[in-house]
Amino acid sequence: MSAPVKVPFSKAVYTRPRSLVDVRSHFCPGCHHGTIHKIVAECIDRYDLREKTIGVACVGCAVFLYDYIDVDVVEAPHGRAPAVATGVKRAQPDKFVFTYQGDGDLAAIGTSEIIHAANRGENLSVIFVNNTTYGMTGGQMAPTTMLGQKTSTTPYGRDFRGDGYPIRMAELLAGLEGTAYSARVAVSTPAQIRKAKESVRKAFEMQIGGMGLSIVEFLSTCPTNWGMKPLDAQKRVLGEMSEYFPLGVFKERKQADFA
Amino acid sequence: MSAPVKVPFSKAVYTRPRSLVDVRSHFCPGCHHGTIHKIVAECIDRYDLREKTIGVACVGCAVFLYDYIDVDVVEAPHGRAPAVATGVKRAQPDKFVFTYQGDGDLAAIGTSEIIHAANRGENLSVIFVNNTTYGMTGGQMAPTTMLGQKTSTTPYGRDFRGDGYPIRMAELLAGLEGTAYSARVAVSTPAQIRKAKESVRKAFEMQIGGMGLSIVEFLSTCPTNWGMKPLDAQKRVLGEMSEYFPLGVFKERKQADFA
Amino acid sequence: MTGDIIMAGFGGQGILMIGNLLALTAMEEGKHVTYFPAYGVEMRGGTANCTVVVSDEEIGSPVVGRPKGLLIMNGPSMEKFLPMLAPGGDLVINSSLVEERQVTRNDIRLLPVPADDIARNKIGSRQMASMVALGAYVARSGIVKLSTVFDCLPKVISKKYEKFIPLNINALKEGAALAGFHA
Amino acid sequence: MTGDIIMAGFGGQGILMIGNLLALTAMEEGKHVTYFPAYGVEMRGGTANCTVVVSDEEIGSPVVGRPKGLLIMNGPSMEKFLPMLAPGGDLVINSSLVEERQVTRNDIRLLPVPADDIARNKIGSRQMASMVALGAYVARSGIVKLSTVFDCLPKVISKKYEKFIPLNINALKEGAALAGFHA
Amino acid sequence: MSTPASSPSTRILTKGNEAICLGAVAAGCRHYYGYPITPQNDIPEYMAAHLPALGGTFLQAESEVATINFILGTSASGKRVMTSSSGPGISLMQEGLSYMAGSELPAVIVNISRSGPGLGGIAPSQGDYFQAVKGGGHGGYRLIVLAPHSVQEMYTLTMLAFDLADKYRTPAMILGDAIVGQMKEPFVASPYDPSSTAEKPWALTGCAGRERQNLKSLHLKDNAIEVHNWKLHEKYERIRNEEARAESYMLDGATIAIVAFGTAARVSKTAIQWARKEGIAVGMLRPITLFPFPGREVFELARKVDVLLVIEMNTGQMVEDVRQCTPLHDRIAFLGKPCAMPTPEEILERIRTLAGRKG
Amino acid sequence: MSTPASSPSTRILTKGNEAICLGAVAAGCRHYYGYPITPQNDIPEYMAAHLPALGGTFLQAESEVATINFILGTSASGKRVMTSSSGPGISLMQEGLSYMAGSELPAVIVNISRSGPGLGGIAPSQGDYFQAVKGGGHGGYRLIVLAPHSVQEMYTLTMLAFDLADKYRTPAMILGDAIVGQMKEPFVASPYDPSSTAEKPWALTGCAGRERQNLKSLHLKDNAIEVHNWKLHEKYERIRNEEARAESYMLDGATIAIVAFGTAARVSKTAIQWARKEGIAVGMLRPITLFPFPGREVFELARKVDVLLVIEMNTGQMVEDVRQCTPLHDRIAFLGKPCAMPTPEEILERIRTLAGRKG
Amino acid sequence: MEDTVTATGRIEIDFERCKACELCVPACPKECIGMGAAINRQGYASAVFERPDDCTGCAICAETCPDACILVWR
Amino acid sequence: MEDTVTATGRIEIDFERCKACELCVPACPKECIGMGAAINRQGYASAVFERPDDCTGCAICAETCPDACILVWR
Ligand SMILES: Cc1ncc(C[n+]2csc(CCOP(=O)(O)OP(=O)(O)O)c2C)c(N)n1
Ligand SMILES: Cc1ncc(C[n+]2csc(CCOP(=O)(O)OP(=O)(O)O)c2C)c(N)n1
Ligand code: SF4
Ligand code: SF4
Ligand code: SF4
Ligand code: SF4
Ligand code: SF4
Ligand code: SF4
Ligand SMILES: [Mg+2]
Ligand SMILES: [Mg+2]
Repeated sequence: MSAPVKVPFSKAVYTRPRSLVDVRSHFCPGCHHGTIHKIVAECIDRYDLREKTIGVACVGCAVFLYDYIDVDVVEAPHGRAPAVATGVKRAQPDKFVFTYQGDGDLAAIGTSEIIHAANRGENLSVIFVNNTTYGMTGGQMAPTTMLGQKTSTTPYGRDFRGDGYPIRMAELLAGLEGTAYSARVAVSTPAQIRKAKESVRKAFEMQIGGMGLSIVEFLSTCPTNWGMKPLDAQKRVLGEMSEYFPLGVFKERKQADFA
Repeated sequence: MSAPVKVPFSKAVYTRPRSLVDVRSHFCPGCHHGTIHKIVAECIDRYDLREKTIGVACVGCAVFLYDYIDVDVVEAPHGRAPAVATGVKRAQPDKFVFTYQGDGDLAAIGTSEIIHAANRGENLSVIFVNNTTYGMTGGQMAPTTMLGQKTSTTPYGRDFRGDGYPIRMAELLAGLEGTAYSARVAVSTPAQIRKAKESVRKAFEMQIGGMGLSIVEFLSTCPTNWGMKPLDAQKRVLGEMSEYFPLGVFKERKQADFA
Repeated sequence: MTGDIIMAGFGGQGILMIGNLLALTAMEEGKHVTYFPAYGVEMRGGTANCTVVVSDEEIGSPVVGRPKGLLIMNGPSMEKFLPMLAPGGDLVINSSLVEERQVTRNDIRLLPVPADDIARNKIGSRQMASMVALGAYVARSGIVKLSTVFDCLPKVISKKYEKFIPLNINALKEGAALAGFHA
Repeated sequence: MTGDIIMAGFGGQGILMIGNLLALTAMEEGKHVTYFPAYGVEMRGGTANCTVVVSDEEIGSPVVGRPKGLLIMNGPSMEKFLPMLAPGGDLVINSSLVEERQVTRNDIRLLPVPADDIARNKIGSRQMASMVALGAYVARSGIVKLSTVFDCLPKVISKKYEKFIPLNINALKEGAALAGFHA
Repeated sequence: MSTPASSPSTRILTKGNEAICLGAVAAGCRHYYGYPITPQNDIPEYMAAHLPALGGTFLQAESEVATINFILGTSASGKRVMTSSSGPGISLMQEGLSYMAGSELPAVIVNISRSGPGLGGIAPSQGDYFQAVKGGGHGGYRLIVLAPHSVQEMYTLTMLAFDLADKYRTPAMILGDAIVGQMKEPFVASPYDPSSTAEKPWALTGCAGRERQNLKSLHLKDNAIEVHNWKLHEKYERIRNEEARAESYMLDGATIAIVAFGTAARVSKTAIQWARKEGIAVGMLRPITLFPFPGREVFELARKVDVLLVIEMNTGQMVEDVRQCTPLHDRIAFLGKPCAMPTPEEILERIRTLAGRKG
Repeated sequence: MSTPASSPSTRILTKGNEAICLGAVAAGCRHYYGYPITPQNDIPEYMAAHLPALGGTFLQAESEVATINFILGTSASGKRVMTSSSGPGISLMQEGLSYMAGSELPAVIVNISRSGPGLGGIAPSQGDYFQAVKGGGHGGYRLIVLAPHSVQEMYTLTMLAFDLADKYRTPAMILGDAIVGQMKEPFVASPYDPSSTAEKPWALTGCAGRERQNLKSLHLKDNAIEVHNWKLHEKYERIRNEEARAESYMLDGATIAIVAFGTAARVSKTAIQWARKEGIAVGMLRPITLFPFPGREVFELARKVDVLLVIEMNTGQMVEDVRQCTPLHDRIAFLGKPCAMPTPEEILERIRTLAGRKG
Repeated sequence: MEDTVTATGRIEIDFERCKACELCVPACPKECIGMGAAINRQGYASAVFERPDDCTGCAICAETCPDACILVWR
Repeated sequence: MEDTVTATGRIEIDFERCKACELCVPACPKECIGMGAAINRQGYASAVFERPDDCTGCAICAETCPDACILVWR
């Protein structure tokens, strides 16, 4: 091929990821679900997985996954995405299967399903969006809600006496034998977004390599239910949330330990 | 009082614990459930808790708790004992509440309930009997079944590819903020029995002191479903089981850290 | 008086608040009344609506398929609800955001109210737009008395915002004036 | 021939095995047959029982309230099942473990079989007690032919224990002899 | 949010879901456990805000499975306790409900139902009738099921549900929908007048001064489980005989009788008003209790009218109960609309057709 | 454990639970997920032993909630998949079943039912009839429900269940009990003759060469959920019209007709044989499909006989369906025994009474 | 690059899709983006490409926008 | 204590309750317990207090017995 004629600004350096359906999302302004969807779509594109992927949608603000990510998607009952994904992957081990779950979904009602999927080392990738609340149902307490945080069901602030403690899922799951990869990331700065992408890529590679369950926990915002402007919500992630939920990689299986 | 006249062998040094109902148990010969029931009854007696205790029975070989321990008992659906106990304790915070659960009950179907009860720091004591199988239903695989162990649903031996790994609950629960005490004990030697008693006492003291959830995991036998003589079953506990499931205290809250 | 109305607009425009206020007012006047808000996911994604039914008899459905009144605060709501308005019904639109040419029916009674403009320019607070529109609707429909609406304001405005009650009254009055009503 | 029987004893005595064998034999002889074992927690706690129904017609219930036969291998089972036996029915008891005075009915046909003793002393294996009892019952009731039972042994005994088939045949024969049957 | 009115003559504009809370609190309920789900979140939110000050306990569970078991534990402790949920959440409670029915434990379960099956949607629906009245869990138990059709009834029937649950030692369900749950209406906080003040000697409070006791549903020995089932059956028969409730609405001289509950009944009232104005003799029998179903009333009514028009917000569930209550099957007509409210206009249209008129 | 017989003429003494496995494997089912519970453990144990060699997957789930969702995922992948459980476990599957019905996903669910409510016991029971046929989950869906009464039928009806599930894209249930599950009978492994070979273009296999597609039960926009419910309703009507099955047993000239399914029907056969020998003209209509219920057959039968004697191992569930199928309510008699099998003697006794004879 | 006067990149903000969350504004290292006044059909006052001259085409804004409203060219 | 000839303790084994699990046998430091031949109503050949002379009344056997069949006196 001959070199293309150089026209100013003719090279698209950022376009919509192929696997991100070209529609307006229903997410609230500044909600990080949108950012995370984008990252997932980009990573699907990167490994050319679109035509062999089955996504599993959770119940929560991300329930419309099938409207946004251009892959086959099955809807799971609230919290059961890892179980549904298990059923898909056991039937089609050659396909790429991921779940996309909120913190109410994964860390409350779905605790058992994620723990046992991880413990079995199901060869799945889990995108876990921790926004410290139940977004879709109007901002109730989640297991990840911070101490003192006011939600519609902790109107006086979460108190560990009675309501318990914010639960750190990435660490908990890292403690299980079957977990191949567990990391916590955020998307509140451009640098964090880049790092988050790397983590998702790692997670996808784990599955491609047949290493077991990989999970990436995203610290995310819910400006609507936090009653904050999106920029303030980002600040909360960078501040108190990251303090309690440290970013980092908690487990990363090497080829060698998997035998 | 005057000193009693010394009659040879007149002093009972071991009698049935007051809180152990004087009936024959349905347990199989050499099953450690019997030993563990005895220890629980002894500790209830020790703190004079009998009249203020509500026990929560699980579904499993220990379902008949109410026939053996002389306290009020409510039966929970399979795996839900920690949730039922939560309901009891929230209604009657001044009472002593304990659950008694098998490994199928607590570590499989009841995973979510135990994790969240621990995470909330429910002020309960949990007696957890790990015999690496589903005793009552005839010896199927439990989440605690050892790799390679043959059970009626792992006729070719448990394989981590597919069946996952034996799960270490005492350690997992120790990782949660709300857990006050977590230990693993066994009752396969007289020394172990004494140590186990100490652990149960500790667990009960935690509740009496309002410290949060305490759990004692017992490595136990199921001679019937292991297809072993009771003495061989004890040897298995002392051998491969204790290797994979180390005995010890994994968390012990001090008054100071609970504020 | 008997009547029913659907009110709709962006979330944040105060739709549920004015619906609630209207219902309270009707109750205060001794009417049967129901108020039915949008709920659940309907409240995500930036739109909100509610239905108020006022009657002298026991009310059946609190949801109506052919409302006699429509109060529309933004363009998307117009598309959704205009077809439902009963022939001859009252249509109050926030003409600051909704273009009059969007009103594709002529079997209804249109009252365009530049609610945002009035709120910003005359009342001094954009928040008051929905009150302006409510004032206009109340005056036009006569469903309740404007003075009762004034009386009910303290019941929907929390203590913290009490000081804004006069502002709300002004807004209601400005709206009513547009419907030819002068308190 | 038509008949039904409940067999009961301690777990480990081989009750389910002889029940299964009897059912197989009946099938082999072209009969309708059902076999119904104890299951679930019934199998904990050391007792086991099963029911076999043999008939020339389609069988309704595989569980019977008034069996025509009873094969009792231990004391506790006697207490539980004796009242159920149909009047005139056959009662085979393992008289090595069950005392004859426990048989409180005289409207039935009793056949005491010192099964454990015969197994230990004549066959040389305590495991064979239930086979002795089965031999006695088959001979007494005539429900199937003893020779067909022999034929069916390989189907219930795994390859690993094949070498014990002659022992089993001996046990069956010893039992049958007690019922006055000599093969 | 509003609090109970001091004077019973005061009308307060109140949301249906909130009226349930007011009724529960008035009836002495101090324990509420739940898990969020639309369209009933007002209930946990109200309880979270108000129970602490009343010395009660609000606790958000990790799931509906956990919820119903919290409920079981608190009920076993002898306390009045309530939960609320919708479709998927209620389905997850079925095992626990079966245990509670088997263990004879009272509690109030609120189902502000939504569209199904599955995740369905949040539109109002009466698709859970069967689940509620036939026992969605295993083992053939029954729940007492009450169907409010107004904010006022959300309050009064909640109080009644507590009384009946205690009286019969069985879980009682309030079956509402998004319409009665989300709407606001003027409401009067009538004082709680307990219809039963059952003692609870069976409660587990520690065995001080008495023998130990237990609460369980397992009956393994001999025919104990059969005996237990007959006992439950007799209880259900007693409930059938003594607790059926229905509203007769404009049935005087009616030749057409609507049979509808909850929101469907409420909408029907408008249609009936309209039809009566047109001179059509139509009225309604509104079951207030769905279990026990007012079968005798339906039976009698069927003999008096030309047609029973059963209206439901589903494709036909209660109509099966109507059919089994009366042999006059050819007098039964059905108007169903799943996951949506029929409009008064639709109902009127149908009434006119049945009356042989053109609209 | 036995394996399928090579020659169809070979009779093999086979356990009912095992026959289900043989039927499933014959019908091409290679995925089984389950959780232990008495009295159906033979099924997972058989599958664990045999599926691996067939290239299939056996997986023991951590709970029944997880199980039904494994099933959902494998069904969504277009594979034939089965689970089995009993009472409490089936109750825990209700949410998932509702999702599957809503998402129109086929699968076979086996309920070897036990006594309830609650933990109940392991005695045989037909207490789960309502749960099975009325949809124990939320949202008013229906399952196809088949009720085998012999080991042979455990096999054939399992094969049929797979076919019907695929044909109608809906979960199908085998409703058995401990009697048919635990008993052994001579059994013939008749070859699988698929009654339908539905393609599954809806399966999620990755979107290579086609648009992406999804499987879901959520329908939020406008009246989409209403439209979806009408679609499901039409499907259920089609099933009602086309798939009802019943066995007529000795009904020639009968003046008394028993209506019973499963084990109750089986025991009734003995009683009928005895009664016929006494010269009593009694026969039986045995519903093989419980949903669709053979309502037309019942209707016709009721007009021909003097009395329909409904026999159930519960306190009265199917009898409600009989009552709604025929207006001849005064011809309906009921014999119920919860959590226990009625004996042929008891049934005969009742037949005699109905025939106006003394025993 | 810091003193570049002529743009080396260009962005385009989808006016109708923008939800005015403002996240892109501080994200842009060149402060090219500001919030506008015109309200779109969704009711939001979309972000605008205020200072195109400084744009380097680094795409940080696009990576940041949760609604994928921004396209970038170089 | 090791060479004590005369017992300082005594135990009693509940013949009917014993399930013959044999756990008490190796547990006794003095090897006082053995397995019997007589079969109880449950079908088990109960343990027996074979060498009472050596018993110290240490109660280890009792602590060990899962079925609480052993009582100890001193
Ligand atoms: C069984 C069940 N219970 C409750 C719900 C209601 N529900 C829908 S989404 C949701 C929680 C969503 O929170 P999260 O998972 O944190 O997701 P987010 O919306 O915050 O992204 C709940 C409780 C349901 N659909 N199903
Ligand atoms: C929901 C439900 N699923 C399954 C069962 C059947 N079941 C009874 S006990 C049991 C497992 C018992 O195993 P474990 O908890 O380890 O106790 P063990 O008998 O070994 O002491 C199971 C699965 C049940 N009762 N309820
Ligand atoms: S409610 Fe919260 S999580 Fe849901 S879309 Fe809005 S901001 Fe995002
Ligand atoms: S089956 Fe196992 S756990 Fe159960 S009583 Fe017997 S030995 Fe103990
Ligand atoms: S491409 Fe870079 S420089 Fe240009 S507007 Fe976006 S963030 Fe700013
Ligand atoms: S980040 Fe996107 S949606 Fe937000 S203001 Fe910028 S362009 Fe608009
Ligand atoms: S008390 Fe001690 S010495 Fe005596 S028998 Fe028991 S273990 Fe042996
Ligand atoms: S430990 Fe107890 S049950 Fe076991 S043999 Fe000894 S006395 Fe008997
Ligand atoms: Mg969330
Ligand atoms: Mg176990």
